Formats: sequence, structure tokens, C-alpha cells
Amino acid sequence: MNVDKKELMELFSNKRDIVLMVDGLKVWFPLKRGLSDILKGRPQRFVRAVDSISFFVREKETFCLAGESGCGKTTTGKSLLRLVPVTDGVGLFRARKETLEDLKKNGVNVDGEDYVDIFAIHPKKMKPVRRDIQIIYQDPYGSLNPRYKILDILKEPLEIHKFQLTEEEKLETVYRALETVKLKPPEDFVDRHPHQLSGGQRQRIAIAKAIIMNPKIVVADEPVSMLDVSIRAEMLELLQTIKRERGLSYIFITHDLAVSRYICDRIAIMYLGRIVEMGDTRRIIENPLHPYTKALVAAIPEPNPSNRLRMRDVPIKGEIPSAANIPPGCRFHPRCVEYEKNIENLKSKCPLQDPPYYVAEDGRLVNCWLFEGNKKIEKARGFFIM
Amino acid sequence: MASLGRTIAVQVVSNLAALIIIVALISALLVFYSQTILQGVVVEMVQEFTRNLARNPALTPEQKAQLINLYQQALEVRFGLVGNPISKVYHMMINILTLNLGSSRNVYMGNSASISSQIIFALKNTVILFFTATLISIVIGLALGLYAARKPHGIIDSLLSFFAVLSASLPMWWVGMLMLLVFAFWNHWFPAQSMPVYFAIQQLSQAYHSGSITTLSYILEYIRTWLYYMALPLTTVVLVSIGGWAYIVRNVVIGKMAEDFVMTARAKGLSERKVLFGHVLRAASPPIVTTAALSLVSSLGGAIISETVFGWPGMGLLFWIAITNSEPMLIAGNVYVTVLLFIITIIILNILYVFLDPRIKTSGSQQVF
Amino acid sequence: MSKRRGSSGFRRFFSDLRRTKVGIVGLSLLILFLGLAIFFPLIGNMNDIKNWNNLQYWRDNPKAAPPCWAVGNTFKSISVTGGEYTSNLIERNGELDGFKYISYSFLYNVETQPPIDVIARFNISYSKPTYVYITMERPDGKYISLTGNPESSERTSVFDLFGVDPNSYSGDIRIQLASYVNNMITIRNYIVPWLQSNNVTLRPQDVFRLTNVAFSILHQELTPNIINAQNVTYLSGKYNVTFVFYSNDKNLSVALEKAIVLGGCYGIVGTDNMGRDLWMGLMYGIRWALIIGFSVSIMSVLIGGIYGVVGGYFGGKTDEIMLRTAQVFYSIPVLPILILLAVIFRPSIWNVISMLIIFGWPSTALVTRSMALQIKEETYVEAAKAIGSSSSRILFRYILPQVFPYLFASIALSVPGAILTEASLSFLGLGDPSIVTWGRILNEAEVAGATINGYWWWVLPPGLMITIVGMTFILIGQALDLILNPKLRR
Amino acid sequence: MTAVLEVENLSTSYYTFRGMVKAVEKVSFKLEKEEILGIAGESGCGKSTLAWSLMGLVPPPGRVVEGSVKIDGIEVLSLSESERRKKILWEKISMIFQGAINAFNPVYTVGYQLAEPFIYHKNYSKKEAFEKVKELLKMVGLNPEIEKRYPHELSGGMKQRAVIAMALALEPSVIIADEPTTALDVVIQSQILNLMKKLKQDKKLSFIFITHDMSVIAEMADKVAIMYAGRIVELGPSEIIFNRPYHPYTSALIRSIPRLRGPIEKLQYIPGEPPNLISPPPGCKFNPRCQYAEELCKKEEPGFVEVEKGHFVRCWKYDSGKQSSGGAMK
Repeated sequence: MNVDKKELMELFSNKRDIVLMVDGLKVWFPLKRGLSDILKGRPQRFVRAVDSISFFVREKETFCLAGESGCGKTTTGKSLLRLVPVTDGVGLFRARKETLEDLKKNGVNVDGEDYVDIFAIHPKKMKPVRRDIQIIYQDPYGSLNPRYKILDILKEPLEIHKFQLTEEEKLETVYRALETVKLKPPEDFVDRHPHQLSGGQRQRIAIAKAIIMNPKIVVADEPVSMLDVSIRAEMLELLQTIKRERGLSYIFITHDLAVSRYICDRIAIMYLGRIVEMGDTRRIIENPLHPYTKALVAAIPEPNPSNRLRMRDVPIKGEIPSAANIPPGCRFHPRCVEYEKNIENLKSKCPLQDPPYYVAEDGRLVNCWLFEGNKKIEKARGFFIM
Repeated sequence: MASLGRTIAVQVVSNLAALIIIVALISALLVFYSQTILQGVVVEMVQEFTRNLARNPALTPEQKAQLINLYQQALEVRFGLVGNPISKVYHMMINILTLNLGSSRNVYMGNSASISSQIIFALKNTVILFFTATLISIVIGLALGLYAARKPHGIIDSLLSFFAVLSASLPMWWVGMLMLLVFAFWNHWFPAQSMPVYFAIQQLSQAYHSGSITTLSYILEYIRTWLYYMALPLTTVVLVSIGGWAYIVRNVVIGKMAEDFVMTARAKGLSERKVLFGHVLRAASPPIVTTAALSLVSSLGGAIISETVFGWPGMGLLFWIAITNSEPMLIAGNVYVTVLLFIITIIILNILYVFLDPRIKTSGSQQVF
Repeated sequence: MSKRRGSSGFRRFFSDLRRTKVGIVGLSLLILFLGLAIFFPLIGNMNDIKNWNNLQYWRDNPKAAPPCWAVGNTFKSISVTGGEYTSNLIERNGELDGFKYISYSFLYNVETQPPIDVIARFNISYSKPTYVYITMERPDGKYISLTGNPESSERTSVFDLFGVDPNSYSGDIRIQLASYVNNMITIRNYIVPWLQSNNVTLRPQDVFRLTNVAFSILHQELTPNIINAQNVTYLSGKYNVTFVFYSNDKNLSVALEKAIVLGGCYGIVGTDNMGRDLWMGLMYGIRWALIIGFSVSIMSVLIGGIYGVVGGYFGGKTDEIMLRTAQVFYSIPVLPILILLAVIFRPSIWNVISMLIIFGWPSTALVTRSMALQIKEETYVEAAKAIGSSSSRILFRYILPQVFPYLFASIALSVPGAILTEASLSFLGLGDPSIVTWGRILNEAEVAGATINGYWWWVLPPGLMITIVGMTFILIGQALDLILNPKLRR
Repeated sequence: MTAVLEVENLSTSYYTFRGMVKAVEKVSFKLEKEEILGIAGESGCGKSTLAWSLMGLVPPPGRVVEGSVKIDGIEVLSLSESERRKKILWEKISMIFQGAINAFNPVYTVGYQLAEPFIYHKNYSKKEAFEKVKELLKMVGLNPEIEKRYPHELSGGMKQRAVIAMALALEPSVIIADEPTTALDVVIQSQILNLMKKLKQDKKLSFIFITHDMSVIAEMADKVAIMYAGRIVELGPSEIIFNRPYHPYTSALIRSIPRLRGPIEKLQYIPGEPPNLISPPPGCKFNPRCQYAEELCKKEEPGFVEVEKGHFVRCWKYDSGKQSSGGAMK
């Protein structure tokens, strides 16, 4: 165990209101190497889907990961359940007592008295943790086994985790979960197959499946983006209600900043595998500081008909590069308008060095050289102290 | 373009690997076969020798045993039964690959007993028959499939579907027998045997060289003779292979018709012909080539057997004769050439596929088979 | 729990199958064929099958005879078994001039066409010289002796006709009258004199032309130039062929075993050139077709299915190697290799079946592999991982249930191919010689030149059976295809 | 102002095995020159079918049942197929298709597919056509070299620009844009929307803009038609639609949109699900989800009534029962 992690654990032990803390998470997918690559001794290349990010989630909080497609937000969410191979990072998670005991039984080295580093557990031994961290997928049509009935879909988690429940109790749990997601009466739904339900109903089933084991964190991966606008709000409200009732934390992944404004407490804006700005949701949306966030906010259309009379000014250039080909230095600089404006001052920084995180006035973090005068922090524990 | 070359190289190499494996298999089988046969011959000869020795009272039993042993060893050397089986298989492989297979007991085809020349003679005829049939099938099948695809679930389409189901379980050689019954036995429209085509052609060319007929009538007569003798086998192969192939065309085309770019093409005001031939068929060509390749190539087996029915002097008839006269080397050579024909066809189609689909041309390997 | 779901799934599956039209047709045909295969001993004669290769067994049947329904005016066989009373048989015995005689008269009616032969089998026992006298009485009242007259000095001994010891013998004797009559000796001694006595003009060269038609001429209207006549007219009415055995031996005993007045047609689908009842072969062929079809398709699809799913699900290097292997097998043309194997190894049917399995699995493997790859990427599979499902649970409860329906369809669809390939091998004479299959029947037809001789009843039905059985399975396979999730396959 | 497109009483149905689906029913609207009409609605409301109907390209088993479509005064639906193909399609009306990824044929270069309209409609030589293609590509902000590329070599944004260029090729009177930005990220989306706005001004184009995203509609449309279950339930100037909608569905829909700026109000939602079009509810199709539904709404369908100039509503609240749906446009 390195010094960093020890320090981190110490901090985490003291911050009782934080359930999850991730530091330096990297998810790199190796690219396939051709025979000639090996012969010519070219180094292994990676798709750096998530490239060293740090964040934390408080209890009963909705933490938002936002960004365009390919920015690594979904990969981050999946890495918490270890559904993607994690290259590096520390992920301290305050698990339930039973979870920790089960982990110990499986021979996992549990670091703290009430928490565990989820990135240090072998993926095959993750099963107990998956009770505590659950996921809701974007696509309500693909995330339910088409050959199962609703009853079997919802009972499956209970069977896998061998809760000491009788058949009646399991049924009771399933019915309660269906009622929680407002599919009433539950008897009408248990015997149906997913294809007999509408998109909205399926997504409710997906939510029910995620919360049936009473998790502590639910990763909600764009849970409303494939639903019609008219039922989207209802679904968001349902998620909020469940959070209040069950004391959950959400990691809410979205590309829609407008939605995040309604549901999220804190937000992290991601660009090419890196968090570029993180802090209070409303303040970031109202007053974005990072050039990318500025562009992103400016690009979002609004239901205001007078907009049609003007061109939308989106301060950004070009198109997003491939994650296999991340530009050196600040990964945003080739598209950055600020950099272009101040190229004389910035050319020694932006194209050469990855910027550190700076603390802005309202306590948010910005990953940009423009804020060089501000207080600088390197790792998660830095903003942790604040 | 580098990746294009690489893709083609991968195709060729993996298909040739299959060929080498098959040849190794054939060689091993042949070596095994000849060993067993010759072993039996040796045993018989040794028994004969033992019986002869038994009549000779001058020898002691030990001497007899020794003599028998010596005799057996001598025989084994003579028949090539000693030695490393792997090296034998290796030599056999080389012989098969180079078609260096010696002679058959009789002349079955062509005019030389050398196995390779017989096979080449037969191969030529099979290629003439099979590729003519394939060409005709491709043209008619495409037309039929496209027509059916334009009106799915119509009468023609339903008939085509039924015909496809039917021909999938139809033994081609049996259809050939029926053809003979109908068109050669009941109505004497076509000859019952195709073998005489060579005599007819020979007579024709003699007549031509002796100057009794003109060049034009020679050419016409030449074509007529070929068609006359080829008509029945040709029709059989076309009839049986066309259903499945047209059905494949139909399915692929229907699939492509549902794609968005077809709507774009129609919206652009292109005529239905242009949409169908210019866009749909062009875009459908890679999958059609892939699936059709197999359906056509798999009809090769049926076509080959049908040759025996019609007495068409090709690979199939040669198989039949070789089996009847138990000529293992002839069979082995025939198998090898058939497999070679098959694999060359696949390689050509694979390369064609690569050229038809720009996505593969520019972005790397995908094997069709 | 899971069992209940399985059975309800099956029930749904079959009810779906019944709902599609092609499914109904296929399913009812399949049931019919299964019934015919299982209950063959009830509808057919097992002895016929057991004796298929025993040509002695079939010698009393007409050779290469078309089915009776197909030929309108052919003489229909009459068969008489000894000891039974029929109007076609008159049995007499007694003593005359110190001879004991026993006679059998076979009566038959000719309408337009005469029989092609009269075959008679007797059990005879004597210990003194014994003779035979054969006569025929025609409807026009004319008599003809086909052997030496007992009253003359040229008596015909049993030896002359049956080749048995004329002085003492006990056992079976058999005669085929047509071949006896068409014999040159018989023609010279009996037929020619009879014809001449009936004012038929005979040139010397005509005598030789009688060798094929003598038996037939016995049934014709007698006209002076009967031999060179263009149109043949047969004399219709009752014919009576009498066999008289007579001997000095008081203990002479002759018992009729069976007599057949052989017609030119036979049964439902006729006979082959050995006289075998093709109907039996045709019916029994269903058994072998189903055995071959099912065993090859089930085994190769299961092997291929498991191979593909395992490769696709586990992925990586293993998958790569497995895929390449399957592709190599896939690109081997089966038939030539099978021909070589069949020539080298004894082509027992089980060898053929195993070879078909060895070359049959890769196509399924390639499809199930791509299916497994695709299903593996489905969100619900990842969702299953997310709730903590183990690999084996995902394999058995998520991937296999999706693949299995395809395997069912694929089993049905690969049956015809197996049957066809076996038939092709048999057609080339490389089938198992000890069993009766359609391919073999067609092979024998080809060898006997059935197409050149117009024996359509020998050629048409076996191929039709192959086609219909094949189509049955394709229809079922298509119905299954319609029902099952089609979007997963490529 | 002159109407370039007049649609009256247009109905399109799909004749499926499970029954008839009335995907578009009694739709009437006008599109003026240099105007953008936004057609908005949730999934399955019939917006794409409406677009196909205007082009006369409804895929089987669907077909236009009744109605009239006039482009530049020409009645399109009564034209023979070949006439429509030669005179109307792409010359008078073109389309920017949903999902630009699939709008191109993968086996042809982008340039060839852009050149096709010139070759078939204008009888240009290949060379001339490709010159035109280069101009078009420049116009939509693409490198002209792209013409030699295959569709799969282009990014989503580039493809969308190319599709727009293709739609503009023959400078048609009406361009239908069916969900042109749905698959794109917001930054690219804003670029594409800006491009379309610019082209509209420069080239004086008339658009029909179809999308499910109300915010995108607001960015573009001068006039908005809201569709629900195959019908236009409200049609009017976008200021009215967004600021003081009449129809209960429209107002609920507007209030359900999460907003990026301004005060955070509680989001509204519409309870229930959109109806199944094989067996729609009797009466007003929205009645099962409508909070104002009365007995009449459950029995009879309201007419399409002009409540003020250029503002039409299909709701019993505003229908006195006298005006028939057909005459509303006159």
C-alpha cells in the first residue's frame, strides 16, 4: 500500500458523511496490436476511456457525471461495479456490515473497519459489493432479459445473493419493489414479459431491480434519455422519491445538463476521460468557468422561441478527437477558444502540460491553466479537505 | 490499400491451409490403405511359402522358421512396407499436390492412362458444364430473386419460396434421372448418354478438315452438338441450384430494401430501376456473394454426381468409374482436384467480396468463410 | 421452478408451431413418417427386408415390373398355394396303365394381355423313374403338349425339366414355364410341330426368332403369318396349364407348394430387376432416413452449438483458435472426402453417420459463436453481471436459452442435408450394402439402366421420398425460424 | 406571402396483419416561403410517416388514404409515380433523413451520392456534377476532398453536413428535416442548427423541421405543429405555442421540459402512456391522459378549429362543434 492510499484512508475514516471516494481512476483499454506493430516494437497503445479522475459521493446525495458521448462518464459508472477492467485507482466505499463480512469470508482483504477499496477486490469476488452498488441502464428495451417474466427478473437478485428468504418473502419483496416504482397493482405485472410493457414501465422494472437489494449507491446511467419527454419528469420524480425514502446516493450519468440541474446536487463535467470542472450543479450551469463547460452550456437549446432569431454562439472549434489519440498537454487545447485568444501566454502551458485542478471562488474545481493563480490541488484528498 | 492486400493474403493463406490439411488427410488415408492391402498380400505370400517349405523334409524347423522370417522381411522391403510412415505420407502429399500419381489400370477418359491427364481431361469437362450452369443460374436467379423481392408475398414470391424449399431437399442426380426418363426415354429429344459428344465432335472436325462443310456451318454445328449433348445435364444443374440461390438473392435484397439509403435514393427521384440495380443490388452484392458462393459451391457435389447419370465425361463420371474399378489413386487425385476447384472458387469469391465492400477494403480483415 | 418454466416454454413453443401453416404441414408429415418408421412391421413384411439381399427369396416375383395401377391391361398375377381350394386349381390323381399319376391344372383367364410366366413349385418324392407331362388348353379348344406324350415312347423325365435324379428323389422342384417354353429344344420338339399342325407358315429363319416369343405365341390368335404379324392379338378366354407327374412308383407323392401365373405388374410401386418389392424398400427406407437424419443433425448441431457458444462466450485466444479450426473444417467440401473415406473404410452405415457428424458441426458452430458474441454484448447480460450473476449462471440462464431455439430450428434444417449426402454416397455405391436405403435403391436402378429402359417406378418413388422427407424437416425448420427470435441470427 | 406547401386533410394508414394503424389522420397545414414549420411529437405519434407521406414514399404496408398535398401549387398526390419522380422529388421537395449514418449507401463514395441528383435530374455530366458537389460541400463547411471518401470514413457531424448538402443540391422549394440532430451531441447539434439557420437566410429556404425535442423546435421553428396519436392537436406561431398554448397536451408538454436557465419550477408530467394506434381510444385521442376530459371528449373527436389567426387547436374546449375539420384552413 502506498503512502497516498494510507493518507486517503485516514481522511476517509474521518469523513463519515461520504460513502464513496474515488481517486486516480484510470480505465485504459489496450488496442489490438498487429503483427507488424509487434515486430517494429511499437509500444502498446490504449484507448484512455477514463484517465485519472477523482471524485467523492456523499450520503443521500445525487452526484452527476455529465459530458458528451465518449467522454468516459458511462465507463466511470460501470467501473464502480467492476463491469469494466480498472487499470488503476483507489475507490473507498463505505459498505454495509454484512457486505464487509461476506467479503472477508471470501478472503478479500478489507482495509478499513467500515469500508473497502472496491478497486482492489478481484472482479470475481465483487459479488457482495454488487448488493450495495447497483446500476440502472439507459436502454429500457435491452436491459431486461426478454425470456424472463417480470417476477423472475426481479427475483433473480434475491436468488443470486441467497438472502435468507422463503419463497413467500421473496414474492412479498418483489411486490413491494413493484409498488415502490408505482406499478400497481403488482399482480398485473409479475406474469408479463418485458416486451408486453411500454418503455416507461420497463424502466420502472429496471429501477425496481436495482433497488430490490437496498443498495447504498445506484449508478443511474442516463435513465430517462430514451423516454418520451412527457413521462421523463415522472421518472425523475420517482427517482427522487426513492432516494428520500431509502436514503440512497445516486451517481447520475447524463448528457443533458438541463436534467442534471433538476436532480443533481453536485456535478462533474467530463471531457475525453477527464473531469474538467466539478462543483455545485446550479452554479456551474449558471456560471461555467472551464472553456469546455462554457461551450457545452452555450450549445444547449432551450424552449424559448426567440432563440430562432439569432445564431447560437458556441465557443469551441473542431470535433472531439478519438480517445485512442488524446492530444498532449491539456486535452482540450486544440479546440479551446481561450487558448487561441491567448496563445502567446498559454503556448508554454496548454500544449505541453496537463493542467492541475484549481479551486475557484465558490469552491469548485477547474482543470485549466487559465486559473493558474488560484489554489492548486493534485489529488482527490485535496478537495476532500475542504 | 495495404490492408486490402493483407486481407486478400489472409484469405488465400487460410484457404490454402485448409487445402494442405485436406491433402495431408488424403495422403494419410492412402498410405494407410495401401499398407493394409499390401500387408494382406505379404501375409498370403508368406503362407504360401510356408506351405511349400513344409513339403521339404530336408530342413529343420529352426531353419524353416529362419527362412520364413527372411522371406517376410524381403517381401516387406520389396513392397515398401518398412520405413517411416510420416515420410511416406509426406512423399504421398508431394505426389498428390503435383498430381504425380502414376497410371491407372485402363484408360477411362481422354487417351492416356496417366492419372493426371485423365483427371485434367475430366476437370475440363466438369468446368465446362458446371460453370456454364453457374453462369446461367446466376443470371436467372438474380432476375427471379429481384422480381420476388419487389413484391414480397406475391404469387411469384410464394412460388419461389416453395421452389427453394423443394430444391433444398432435391437430390440433383435424381432429377437428372427423371430428366433422362422424360426427355431421352419417353420423348427422344436428347441423348441418354453425353459421352458420345466427343465422337460427334471428332467426326465433325474430320468432316471440316476434309472440306465437306463450310466454316460457318462447322461452328454452328459445333455449338449445336455441344448444346445437344449438354442440354440435359445443364438443365438439371440449373434447375436444382437456382431455387435456393434466387431465394438468397430475394432475402438479401428485401433486407437491403428496408434500409434508409433506399428511401434516400427514392426521395432523390431515382427511377425504381436505378434504385433497385444501382443502389439495392450494389449494396446487397457483398452478402449475396458470400451466401451465394456457398449455395453454388455446394451444388458442385450434386453436379458431380449427376455427371454419372448423364455419362458426362467429367470428374463425377471419373469418380464413378474409379470407385467401380477400385482405383484408389485415381479417386485420391480426383478428390484433390475437386477440393482444389472448390477452394479456388472460394478464394476468388473472397477476393471479390473484399472488392465489393469498401468497408473491408479500407478498414481491415473480415473472413467470409 | 425452472422446470415448470421450461415445460411452459415448450408448450408455448409447440402451440406457436401449430399456429403456422407450414408448421402444421411439416408436423403432420413428420408424425406420419415417424409412425411409418416405427410401425413398419405392422404395415410391411419384415421378412422382405431381412431377405433383401437374398435373391432366391425374390425369384417368384416378376422382374422390373411396373405397379399394377399404372398399367391398365396387364395380366395380374394369380398365386395358388398348395392345399388351398381355389377355382384356379384342379388337382387330380389316380392310376392308369399301371402308372400312378398326380396332376395339377392351373386355370387362368386372359383378357387382353397374357401372363409373362407360369412358375410352379412342388414337393415331390419317388423311388422309381418318374415323368412329367405338361399340356396347355387354350380358349379356342386347341391343345398343345409341351413335353413328350405319356402314350408315346418319348416320355419326358423329371430330370429333363427339373434336373433332379429321375429314379429316386425327395424334395422341392421348381419350374419357370416361360423359360422352358422359350428354350430352343422345346421350340423344335413341341412348338414348331404344333404351329405347323395349325397351319402357321414357318420359314426356317423364323424358328430362331421364336426363342423370345414362344410363350407369348401360345396365347395368340393363330394366323398363318403369326410370327411376322405387325399387330399382336391375344386370344382371350380361359387357359388351362396342366402338369401331370406319373410314375411306376405307387408311393409317388407330389404336393403343390405354390404356383404363380405371373403377370406383368406388381404391387404398389412395382419391382426391381431382381423382383424385389420396391414398396417394402421404400417404406423401410423411412426408418434409415430418419435414423441418419436425426442422429447426424442432432449430434452435429449439439456439438457445433456447444463449441460455438463456448468459444463465443469465453472469447480471447481460445476463441480465435476454435474459430479458425471451425473455419478450416467449414471450407472442406464434404462429398469428395466422404467418397475417399468410404472407399478406404468399410462403408458401414455407422461409419457414414460418424463421418457426416465430423464434417457437419462447423456451420452451427460459426452461427452460435456469432450469436453468443452478440448476446454477450446485450445490456441485460451486463445487467446480470451487475447484480452478481456468475459466469455459469449467465451462460446457462441467459445465453443458452437464447441459442437453444435456434439449435432446434437448425436440427430440423440440417436433416435433409444429412439424408441427401448419405443418399449421394449410396448412389455412388458407397453405402452400407447390408441395409435398404433409398440411395441404394437408386444406385441399383442406375446400374440396371433404369432410365434407359424406362423403369420409372424404380426411379421416381425413392427420390420423391428423399425430397418429401427433406421438405418435411425444412418446413418444420422454417416454422421454428418464424417463431423464434430472428434478429439474433446472421 | 405565398404558401410553398399546402397540406389538407392528409391521412395515411398502415395495413398490418394485426389491424389498420392510422398513423396520420386529417392533417392540414400550410408552409409559407422562407418559413420553418416545426412538427413536434413524442415517439410513435406519426411525424415520420407524415414526412414520408409528403414525399409520397410511405413504405409498405402503408399508403396515403386521402388528402391533398400541393407544392408550389402542384397537386402531388394525383401525379403519376414517374411524373412525381421527375418533377417533384428532390427538385421541389427534398429531405434530410433521420440518422444520417444510414442515409448513405455504404458502397458508394459520398461525392457520387451527392452528384446523383445532378446527373439524373439535370443531366449533368459526371464532371460537372462533381464540380457542383464540391461547391455544395464547401457551402456546408466541409472540405471538398471529402467527396472521395466512403460514408463510413466520416464522423457523425460530417455525415450530417453532407446529408444537408445533398438535400440542398437542387435548391428545392421545401426541405423536410426529419430528426436531423437526434443522434448528435449538443455541441455538434448547435453547429448543425446554426448551419441550417444560416442556409435558410442565405438561400431563402423553407423547412419542415421534425423532431421530438421541443427545445430544438424552439431554436428553429417559426410555426409549430404539435402531433399526438396521428393528429395535429395544435398549430400556431411558435411564440404562442411555447408561451401560451391552448391545447392541454401542448401546455403539459411545454411544462415538462427541463430548462437550463431561469427559476427551477417543479417539472410537470402527463400521466399514462400514449395510445396504441391499432386500438385508439374513442373520441379525442388525448382524453385518457387529459385532466380536463369530459364526457363529450370520450365520445367524439373535436374538429381542428382556428381560434385566432394562424392558430389552430383540436380540442373540445375551443370547438363549438360547428366548424368541420376540413374547412379550417379556408
